Amino acid sequence: MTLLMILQSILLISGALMFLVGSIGLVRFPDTYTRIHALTKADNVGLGLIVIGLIPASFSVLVTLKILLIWLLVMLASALSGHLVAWEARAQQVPLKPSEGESSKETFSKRELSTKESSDEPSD
Amino acid sequence: MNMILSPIPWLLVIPLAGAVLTMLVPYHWRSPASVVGIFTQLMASVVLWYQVTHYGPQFYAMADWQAPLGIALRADGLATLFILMSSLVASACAFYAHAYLSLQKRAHFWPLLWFLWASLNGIWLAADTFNLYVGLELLTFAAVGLVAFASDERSLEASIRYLYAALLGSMAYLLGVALLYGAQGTLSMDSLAETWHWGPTNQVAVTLILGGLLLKTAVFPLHTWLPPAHGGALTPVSALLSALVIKASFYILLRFWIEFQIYQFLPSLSQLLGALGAGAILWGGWMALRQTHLKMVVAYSTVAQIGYMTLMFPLLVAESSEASLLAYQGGILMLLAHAFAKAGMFLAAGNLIFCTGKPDLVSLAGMSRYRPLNIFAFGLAGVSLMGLPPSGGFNAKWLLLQSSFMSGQWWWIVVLLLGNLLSAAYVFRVFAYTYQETDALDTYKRPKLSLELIALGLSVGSILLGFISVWPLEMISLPGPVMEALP
Amino acid sequence: MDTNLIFTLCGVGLCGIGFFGFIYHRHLLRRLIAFNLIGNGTFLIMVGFAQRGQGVTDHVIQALVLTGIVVAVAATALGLVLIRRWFQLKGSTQLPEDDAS
Amino acid sequence: MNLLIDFTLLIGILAIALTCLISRSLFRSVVFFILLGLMLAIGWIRLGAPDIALAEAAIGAGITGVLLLDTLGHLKKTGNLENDEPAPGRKRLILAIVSSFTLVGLLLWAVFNQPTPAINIHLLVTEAMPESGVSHPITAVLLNFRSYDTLLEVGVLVLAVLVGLALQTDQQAQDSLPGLPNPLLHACLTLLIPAMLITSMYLLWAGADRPGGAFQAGAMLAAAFILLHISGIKLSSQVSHRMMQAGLLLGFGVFLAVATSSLIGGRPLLTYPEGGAGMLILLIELALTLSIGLILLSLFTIANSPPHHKDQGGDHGH
Repeated sequence: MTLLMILQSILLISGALMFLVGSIGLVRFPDTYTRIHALTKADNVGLGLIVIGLIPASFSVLVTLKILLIWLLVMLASALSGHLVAWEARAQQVPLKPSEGESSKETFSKRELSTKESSDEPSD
Repeated sequence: MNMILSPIPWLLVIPLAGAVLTMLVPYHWRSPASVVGIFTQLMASVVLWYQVTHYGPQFYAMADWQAPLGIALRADGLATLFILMSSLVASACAFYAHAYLSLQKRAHFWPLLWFLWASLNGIWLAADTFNLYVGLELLTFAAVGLVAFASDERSLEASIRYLYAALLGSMAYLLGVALLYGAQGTLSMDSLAETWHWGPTNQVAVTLILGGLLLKTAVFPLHTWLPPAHGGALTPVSALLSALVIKASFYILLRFWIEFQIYQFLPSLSQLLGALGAGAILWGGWMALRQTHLKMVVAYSTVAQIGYMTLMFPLLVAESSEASLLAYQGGILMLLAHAFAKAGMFLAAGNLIFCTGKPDLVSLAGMSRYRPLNIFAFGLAGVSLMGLPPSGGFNAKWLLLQSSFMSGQWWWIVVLLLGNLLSAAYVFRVFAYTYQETDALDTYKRPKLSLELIALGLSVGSILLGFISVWPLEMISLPGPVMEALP
Repeated sequence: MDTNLIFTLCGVGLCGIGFFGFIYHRHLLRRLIAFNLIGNGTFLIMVGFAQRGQGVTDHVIQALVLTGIVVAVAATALGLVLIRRWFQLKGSTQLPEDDAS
Repeated sequence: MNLLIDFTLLIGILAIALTCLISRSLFRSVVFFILLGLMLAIGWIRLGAPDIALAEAAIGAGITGVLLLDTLGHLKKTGNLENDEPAPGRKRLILAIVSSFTLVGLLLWAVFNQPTPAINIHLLVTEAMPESGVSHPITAVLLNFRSYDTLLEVGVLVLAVLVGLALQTDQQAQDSLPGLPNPLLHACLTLLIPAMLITSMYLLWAGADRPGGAFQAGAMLAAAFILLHISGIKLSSQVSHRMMQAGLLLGFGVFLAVATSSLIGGRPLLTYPEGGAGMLILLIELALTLSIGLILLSLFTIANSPPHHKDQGGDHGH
């Protein structure tokens, strides 16, 4: 177990943890806008950590470049899709927060898993 | 033999090229191009028939790779007979469609027909289980497209039903092929037969394949998709579907059944298939008797006729090779006679509907006086379907009866006779309507003469088959994988 | 227990679930999704089962599955075209219940 | 450790599939279906099939997912999504449960009684590889050993478009999908589209000796086309109808022409001339990539445009 491997493991595990945090946020946050936060931010950090963790394992400039390219493209795509979801949600006037009088528990059960494209879902 | 002279590749290339061309050229060029294609196709079929009868079965290694690595094609007697049959019936339907459809509909009809034809030829010639799957899918898509392009509500509903049934059927077939491959490591039918191993895996595989193909052939009680699809499509399409398309999955079923000698190992399954056939004959006949629309009568008659073909399976018994041979011949003859008779009957029915402008039976009143030629065509096809002598249908049923006697399975005789009564009843019922007279003013349209002649030609063909039955029977008795595997 | 067997079993499960959905549901879109599940299950069985038997990576069956995937997407697209047309004509997402036939 | 991953995938895939089918919300079903495709892609990697993983992610999850989502949007627009969906009856439920359990039982019985295959086809593949003209076995199978299957398969694709076109009676039917007037989207497209085109060409080129090939490349190309289409840049308004149709048929046509040309040399259909296999395979794949891209795009746009079903008349009988 070299130092490098330990470092790699830490990076990979913390990257995976970031994904987990993002996914929990996706499920637990109350409305579309906050969910986009959870997804785009946490996942980008998670992916970044994993990419850095993977680079030492490749030992090849070409592969390293490819991994970095993947990272860049995913960042671009997730930024764009996050923006588009928020844009469309605003256009359809999806409310910002759960309406008054609903406990957070109810909101969760009603809206669980209406993922980022929730604008497409029939409003309940 | 020199490869360039072999008609086998041309039987695939011409229809595929026809499909590409008829999609590319302007609308009014599509029909002339197709007519040229039809004639070359007929020529290629005849050349193949000549070669097979004179030099024996032909084998063809696609891309020059021998099976099991590559895909082999086989043209034995059975395949050649089916190629001839489909060429004749499809040409007749194509000419009918040319006269029947509007220019725009025709423009879409031609490429669909060519794909249909290519897939049929591909299936008749195939000797590879996965290749058969792709062929079946090509056939399904073309057939569904042909049903749907009438673009009214009824045909759309029918095409969706048909698509779902057919997709489920092909998936079951593919699952069976996957299991066979896992068990034996090959897709080629010949090497599968050589290394066949009756374990649980193969039994499940055979069950799945049979189930899928029975669904696609619309064998009772999996037939519910068929009547709306065949009854709701445009007339030339109905004829193509009933005469040829359902035969493709039946043909694969037959090849599996005989070449892998399923009859020998699962005799209870043959009795089950026979029972399904009997159910189809009785139920299909009964339902045909109760329909109020002319084309639905003909469509339910197809359900019943599929039953007769299915009766071949319980009669293929390992104990008596003579009875088996008779059953095999009877079944194939049944299939041929049905192809011609049913195509003729659908086209004749389409003409009658065109005359009256209404699809129901009641409006047929006065037709026997107004369109005697058409009624004659309908009647000739009916004669063959009922199994009256002299017709292809009669000879086929006679062979099946003999086979039942010989193998001591008298119960199928009862079914055959009952079925005959039912078919007679539904054909005569249609006649009864045409002889009625109403006081209503005649507002009939006159169909083109060519439409009537084509229908008559096909019906006459089914009768003629009764006189030349020896010839197709000799054809299928040529040595080949099927003959070798028969008991 | 090896990878091939596990994914073969996964395919068996997918086929079962898909088949259930295909029979149970009447909504045309759901049935199309169910068909795709059966398809995916079949593909898993094809590769897993074959490789389990052969004991090595089997490129032939993998190529066949590629063909199968493309055919399945074509089938799905065809189904969607028909379904949409049906929605437009009838405003319904399912076929009328079968009558006595 | 690897087994742990496999088991996790197994449970995950089955759970997702089940959720996908029993979820009350159709939108959720579709999202779970796409998710299933991505999980399956990982499964394919575990099975040692990176080619299928690529195809599954691009075609199975990607294109199918887009088609399904798009249909959902269409349903929502026409008010069909919230249609009261009567729950299927109890009889249907029992039938479904019994038949699916029967199927699973049969399959399990078959799987656990697998005999040792008598034929090892991979030995034949290894033996024939040097003559195939490529060094990636899957490409060799698809475009040389079993090229006939692939030819028919491309036919199936063309046929699907053909049926769509036949149903769409009005040739110049207007596209119902307006472009998304989002400035950021258009800015990013200038970056994304070239990247996608390059990736597509890379996949095509890689097919000769690595996972990749015409189908994956075509799906990538289609993704680029569809993205352009969604953002309002319609290919169909840039090129004529005839050009479009020629593009759709190009792959099939080139394939068929190459196949037939071997007949003239007196060799079986689809045989490549000695030494020319590699070049011809690349040529076919190039044409196929373009056509598959256009075909998948057309399947998307055909589903999109409303058919004008005023009957054209002149049709007998109906």
